Amino acid sequence: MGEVINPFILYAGVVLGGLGVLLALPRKRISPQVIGGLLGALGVGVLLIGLGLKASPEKQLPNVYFYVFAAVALGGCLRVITHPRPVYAALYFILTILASAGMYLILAAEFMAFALIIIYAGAILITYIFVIMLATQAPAEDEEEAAAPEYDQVSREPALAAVCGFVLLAALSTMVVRGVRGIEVNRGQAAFQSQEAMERVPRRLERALHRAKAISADEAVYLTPDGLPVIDMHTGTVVVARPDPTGVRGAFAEASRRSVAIPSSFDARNVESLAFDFLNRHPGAIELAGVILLMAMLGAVVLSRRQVELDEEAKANQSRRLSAEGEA
Amino acid sequence: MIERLSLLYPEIVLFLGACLVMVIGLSPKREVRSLCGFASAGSLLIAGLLAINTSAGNTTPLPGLLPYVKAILAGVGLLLVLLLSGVVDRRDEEEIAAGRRAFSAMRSNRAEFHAFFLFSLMGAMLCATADDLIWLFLALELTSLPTYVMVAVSTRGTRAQEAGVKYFFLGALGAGIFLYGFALLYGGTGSTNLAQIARELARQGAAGDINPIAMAGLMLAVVGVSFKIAAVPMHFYTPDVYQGAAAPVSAMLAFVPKTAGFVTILTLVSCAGWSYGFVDGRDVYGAGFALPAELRIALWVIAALTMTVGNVMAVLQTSIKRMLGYSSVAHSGYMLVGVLAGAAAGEESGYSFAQSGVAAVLFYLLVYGVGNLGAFAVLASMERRNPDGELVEADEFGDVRGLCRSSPLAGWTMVLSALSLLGLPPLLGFFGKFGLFSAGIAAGDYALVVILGLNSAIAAFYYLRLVAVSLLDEPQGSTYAPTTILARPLAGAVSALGVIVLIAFAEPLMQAATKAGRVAPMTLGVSPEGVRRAQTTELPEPGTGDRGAPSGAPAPEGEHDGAGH
Amino acid sequence: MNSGSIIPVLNLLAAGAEEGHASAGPVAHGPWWVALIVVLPMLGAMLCGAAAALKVRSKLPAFLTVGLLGASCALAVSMYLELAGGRSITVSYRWIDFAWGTGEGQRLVANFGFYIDSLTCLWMLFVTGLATLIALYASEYMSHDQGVGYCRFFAAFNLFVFSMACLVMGDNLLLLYLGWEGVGLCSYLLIGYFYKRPAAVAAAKKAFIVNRIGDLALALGTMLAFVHFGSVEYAVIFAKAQPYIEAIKSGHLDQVPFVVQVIPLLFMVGAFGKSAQLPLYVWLPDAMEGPTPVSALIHAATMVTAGVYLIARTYPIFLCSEYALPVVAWVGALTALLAATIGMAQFDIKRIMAYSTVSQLGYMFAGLAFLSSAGAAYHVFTHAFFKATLFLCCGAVMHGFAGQLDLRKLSGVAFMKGWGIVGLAMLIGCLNLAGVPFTAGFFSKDMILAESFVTMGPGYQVLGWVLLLTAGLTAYYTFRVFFRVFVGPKTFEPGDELHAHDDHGHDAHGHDSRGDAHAEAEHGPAGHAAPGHGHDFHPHAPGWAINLVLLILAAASIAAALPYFMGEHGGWVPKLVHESSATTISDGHGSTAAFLASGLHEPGASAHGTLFGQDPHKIMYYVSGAIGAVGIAIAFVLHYAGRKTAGTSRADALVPALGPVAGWARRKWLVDELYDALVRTPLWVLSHVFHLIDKLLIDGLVNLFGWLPRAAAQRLRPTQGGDLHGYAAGMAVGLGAVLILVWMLIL
Amino acid sequence: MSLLAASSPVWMLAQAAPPAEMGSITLAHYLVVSAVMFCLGVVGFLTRRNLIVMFLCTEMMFQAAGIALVAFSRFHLHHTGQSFVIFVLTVAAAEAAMALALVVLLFRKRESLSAGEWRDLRG
Repeated sequence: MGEVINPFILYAGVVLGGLGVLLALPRKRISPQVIGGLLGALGVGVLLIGLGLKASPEKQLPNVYFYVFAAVALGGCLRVITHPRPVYAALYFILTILASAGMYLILAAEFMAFALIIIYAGAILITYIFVIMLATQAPAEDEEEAAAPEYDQVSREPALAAVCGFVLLAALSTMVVRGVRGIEVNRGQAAFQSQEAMERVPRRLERALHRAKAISADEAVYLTPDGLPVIDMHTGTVVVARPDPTGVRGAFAEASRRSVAIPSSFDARNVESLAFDFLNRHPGAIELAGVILLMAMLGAVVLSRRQVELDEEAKANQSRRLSAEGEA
Repeated sequence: MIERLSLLYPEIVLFLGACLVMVIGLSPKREVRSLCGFASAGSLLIAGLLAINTSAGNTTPLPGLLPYVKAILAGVGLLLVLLLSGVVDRRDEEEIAAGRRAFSAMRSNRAEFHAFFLFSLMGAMLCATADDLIWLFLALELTSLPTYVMVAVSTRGTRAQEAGVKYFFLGALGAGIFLYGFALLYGGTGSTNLAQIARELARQGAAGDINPIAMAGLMLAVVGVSFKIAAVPMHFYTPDVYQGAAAPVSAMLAFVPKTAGFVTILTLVSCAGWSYGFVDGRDVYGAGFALPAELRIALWVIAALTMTVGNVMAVLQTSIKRMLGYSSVAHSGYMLVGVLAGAAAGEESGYSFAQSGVAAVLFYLLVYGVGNLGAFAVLASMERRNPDGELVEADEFGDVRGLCRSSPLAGWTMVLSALSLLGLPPLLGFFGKFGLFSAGIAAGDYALVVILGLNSAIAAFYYLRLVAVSLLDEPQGSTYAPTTILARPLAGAVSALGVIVLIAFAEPLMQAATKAGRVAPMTLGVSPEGVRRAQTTELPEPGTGDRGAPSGAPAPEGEHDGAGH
Repeated sequence: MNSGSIIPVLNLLAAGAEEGHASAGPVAHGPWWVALIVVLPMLGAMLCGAAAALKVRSKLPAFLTVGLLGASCALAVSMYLELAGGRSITVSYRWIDFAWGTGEGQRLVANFGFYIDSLTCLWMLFVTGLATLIALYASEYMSHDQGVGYCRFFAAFNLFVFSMACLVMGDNLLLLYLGWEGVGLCSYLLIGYFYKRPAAVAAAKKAFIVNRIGDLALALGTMLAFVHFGSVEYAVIFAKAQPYIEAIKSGHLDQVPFVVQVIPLLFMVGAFGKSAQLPLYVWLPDAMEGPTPVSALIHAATMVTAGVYLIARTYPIFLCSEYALPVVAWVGALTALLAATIGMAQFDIKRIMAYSTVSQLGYMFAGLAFLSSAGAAYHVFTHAFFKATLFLCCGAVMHGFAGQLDLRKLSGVAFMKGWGIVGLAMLIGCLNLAGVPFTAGFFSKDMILAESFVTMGPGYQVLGWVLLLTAGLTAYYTFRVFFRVFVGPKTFEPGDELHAHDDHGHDAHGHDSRGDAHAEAEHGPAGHAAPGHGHDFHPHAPGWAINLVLLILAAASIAAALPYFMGEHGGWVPKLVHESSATTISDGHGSTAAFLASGLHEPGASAHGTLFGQDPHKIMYYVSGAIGAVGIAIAFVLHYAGRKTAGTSRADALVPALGPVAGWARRKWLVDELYDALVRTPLWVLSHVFHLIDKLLIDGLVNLFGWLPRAAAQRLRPTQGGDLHGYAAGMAVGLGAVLILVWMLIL
Repeated sequence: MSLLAASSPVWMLAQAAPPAEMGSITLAHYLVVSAVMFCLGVVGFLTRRNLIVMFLCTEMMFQAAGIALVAFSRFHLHHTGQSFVIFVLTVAAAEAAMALALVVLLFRKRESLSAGEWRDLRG
């Protein structure tokens, strides 16, 4: 099993990246953030290109857009953890999310890409920004930089954190790149799951067969009594048959059964497969997610009630203090 | 799904109970509101009864876990409901009762508090039901998310909020870690189904080494989940949170998330096999039935460090809650010895409680839950008013001085709980420790057993101090008075009684734990032949016949069977 | 079936019929209800504990105790009626069953089971019977302390009976050990009952610590027995010991492994600890700091006989050993002599009784060693009654005279108003102890004495004479007490709190306002103004419960002679013993293993020793009777005839003549000083050397163990600085460490 | 090279010898990006003091897991990974809701978002 990347390049990339992050983290004095960012980008670039070096010329290289999205996503991440103003950090995180959605697109996960944008960038991050605005005083016009609180401007123990994080990265990426060659695609399983999804759409399969003229007009996809088509993933065929001449609805003339090849234009679409996987395989988990959301809503309500109480208490204390002062 | 639904009855009952409690809590009538606790207890009781009658699952690596874990969760949960009464809204209710204020649904948190508790228990139960990583992830989150809020609102002081923020943020970090681990585990094995992960890991192990990605995933998952059980290196939050939260909530933290965490760790580790699967020195399951060396060494180190750090740090404490927090860390370390020692194999005979580490862990969870609850209940039932008029619980060692004389019930509860936690024969704790020791010895891990023994000796320092302070010292100048909420000392008394009475039922409980800790045969078939045998015989195999699906097809849920034939 | 297990009592009532452990010989399954004998006292302890928790301030716990112990006693009687003579095992709960392999000795079975044979029945009869009576006595005796202390007392009392029952009835060494520790603990609790008095606490500590030595030996012995025999169950051990006994019988001592020789020696040390034999006897006299009923029950009648029971129970193992029984004989006889001489010179009557207990226990041990387990058991039986009587009489005196126990300050008590029964009971007890002919004590002591001349053993003849001498001394010091305290001119001096030997609260009886009022109200002519006391004192005659118990016990002491005439071979008790595991090799007289092995054993009567050329059994009646009479006569002359005051007697004139010897005896033969001189001074230098080593090494280790966690905790404390980021960093570093570990292992 | 992956039928991919555009090299690219993101999240959590940004960093770690899951999902040719991501999003949303409520509560109490304000419990 060959290496996916030269270990030297791997560690060089990690070290460069670590140095970059270390430099980029904000400090009390002026910190060389730009240099750090560049160094970090260089490190990641070394990593990714190092991976590419070992690839066979054509097939194995990822889509060019990948590099763009990866750069934007990781750049966004770096800014999230280095930008002294939390609002910007949140905005940069939206950038990261958008770039991630782009990567999802490359990975043929269209639904997830858009769901990510809608849920994450559209809902969660906006909440963040609201809360940040709520919890931060607006800076006065003339002293924009100074208004940012000290705890935002200076990062805590940057050296320790960077070393720790990038040792972690070194370990993780070593294992990942060592492992990728060893992972085997369980084709049978993939085929089985795909087959399951296709079984759910016999009518669409029938239309595709008609369109490809693979079957005559009066033939239909044969359905078992359970209402499922008979698909053989090995040979890529499906059983078709003529309807029962006696006219019983849904019955087939058994003698007319034959297998035909599935046209290459047909596929259970990604969203369909995902929906099938999501709803059919994880119905319990969906309910569970619902319970979690309900619980989270309750939690937020309880916590904000507590805020109301705090405010009331503060007011009561103040009035008590005032009255005490008045008596004195 | 319908078949699995029957396994979920306890959780469903808890969910319905939570909904009921939330509605009840909004009632303007005081009497109706006070039914919250009863409604929670009732749903727990029903859930417990259902759990006992639940048949074991058949799709998880540890199928027997399900009824046992749910039953002990419901049982200890019942005590916790008693203990949790009056944690929130007490002052409001007093003022409403005194007519100083009208009831406002906007201010009442009691119903939600009980609902959170039920949600958390439900999550822990779901961990035992989990046969899928996604499910496991959601169940873990459902277990811990409510506890974050419970900690933050448990008292009015800033300490609870500090505890809440530490717990929540570090918990989120832990969640990120184990989620990443789950992702890598999925990538390394190609499935989120636990049974299939187990099979794939076994195949990889038999073929040579487990894929590094899967290995990294496993490690990240185990380390991340060890946040829930407060094991090193994820233990840092424990003392602060236990100290900052109200004692009843701390008692709950020491049991519910810990149980969920151990169930998860056991499940994950059972997917990777156990190293000591030797019968009479023969490796009957083939070399594959071994906990991977990386996992074993890491767990070994974690166990040793967890015990030692927890015990050592507990020695210095002056706050009892904090000390109990550290001791909670130490107890997790003890239990990890059982995790390392491994499971009783699937055969019906030839394995006993004394040899099964998993059974020892499961039994110890109950033992620890009961004993720990008693100690916290004593703290919760001693209180005084601080200058602000808030009720503050006892916490320092001085607060329980001479408790046996000033308030014998609480005092003896404390003494019994502490002695049981210490593992003094013949109290219940001894039987728990006995299981762990014997499992460790049976597994041949003598070094760890020695460390366990030394740590038990260190534990005597602080537990006996607790006993001595409350039993031997003269009561002096304590401003603490017994609480007006009778349910709390009652919970303590029941748990203290449990420490004694359960000795008599130790045998059936150990048997139940042994049954629960049995690894499903499918994870045992590890040699290539074994894998094949497991695939052809043990699992319902959809699409093997007419569809000609290739080998290794998954069988995540039963209904595909029905659909396929 | 091989998991550790405890099963609720009632669940397993049916489990008696369960198979599952090896047994030897005809061992029947006993009935379930024998478990109740053990359970009822436990129940009593729990109820009394509950009463303490509820702060009951009445005599309720006492009556609960009496009732439950009475029921237990009734069950013991019915157990005797049904089961004596056979061997049966009742398994009530499967307690420990832990296997770590399938081989021999790889499975530890210790059930909560009861081994019932005649020996068990005998012991349980007097344990439960005496416990019931003494509980009744204590109900009055402790009545001044009603409240939590009273409940606590009876809880511990019940717990003691429970532990004793476990010890006696258990079917395995582990259960015996449990009971052994249990009685030790209860003894500790009860001696230290007046925990506010430093002397009581010190005595409790002393008892506990000295007993630990014995307990350690017993524990080691149990472990060795398990290692060698592969079981801790009597049935198995006895079965496996049988071949060794056979080998000895045929003169092949070399076939007995060394380990088997060591086990009884260890058991023996354990027995010496619990039964207060040389050199571990020092705790028993001090234990008299406890309340008198406790002294009577635990430190005279029952617990201290646990050592005798242990040897009797494991007699088959003792028979395997070359040295064990001879050592027991010598230690027993010397203890008897030593304790008797110390007793002669004491002035505190309770202490005298304590030394006499030590002395009588020495007789019992000697009896066991002389292969007269029957005699030993019979002596245990009779001694239990008469010594309990004596103690309770002392207690009554103490109760009535505000803690006065000094025999120089009391006189003529028996003739005071309301003290007749006490005097009578005392007389009966003294007669028994002194071995006056036709009393129970006479017969039981004779059985042992005669056997010493009969049995072949190293120096056994000498020991016989020692014991005979001791019998005379016993008669003397017993009647010294009687003549000084109970008869003679009526005069007394009440005790006071400062040198009182009993309960604080009890002493306060005469002094607190309630007591004063009481004393003044009943102030009578018999009252005697104590010098140095600011007010009058009125002796407090015992009430109905004390009198009743004393009467019963006195009657029982007399009646204890009857079994001697029931049946042949020394009567009922020996019959019971011979039916049990404590039976000797041959039915008749034998010799110890050492002599058997060295070929000195000759079958038949020729092995009998002689006394004055006669059969010792016959001649002994006369000899010991005569010696006893001489002792009593001396006591009469020295302490009664012509005595005018409480404080002086003719004996005082004798003291100078004896020179320093009397003083030595009074000072307990300077044992404490002897220990000083023999042990401490010569070892002083050495001890300093050891001390240094100790300090550097042992203490160092111990301190290190205490210090290390603290030091480590101090080091680790900064990791818990309370900072969220610090914790997160810790987690991340830990995660990184784990990943690096995995990384290293993978690479 | 188009933005969207060529959607050749999954069932055909299952038969063809190598997956056309998702070899192990490409997978490694995505995984490295995901690992970098995860570690940046950890670094951010350790260095930022603002509670909100710290929580953003945990979201970043979740996002890293999401990328890994989708990449694995593509590599393994089934959709379980994507389903997982949906649930991850749900949990992230739930956690965020509660975390933000908590943060506002804390802010009201101390008028600061710094995590360093909360360090009374220690030892």
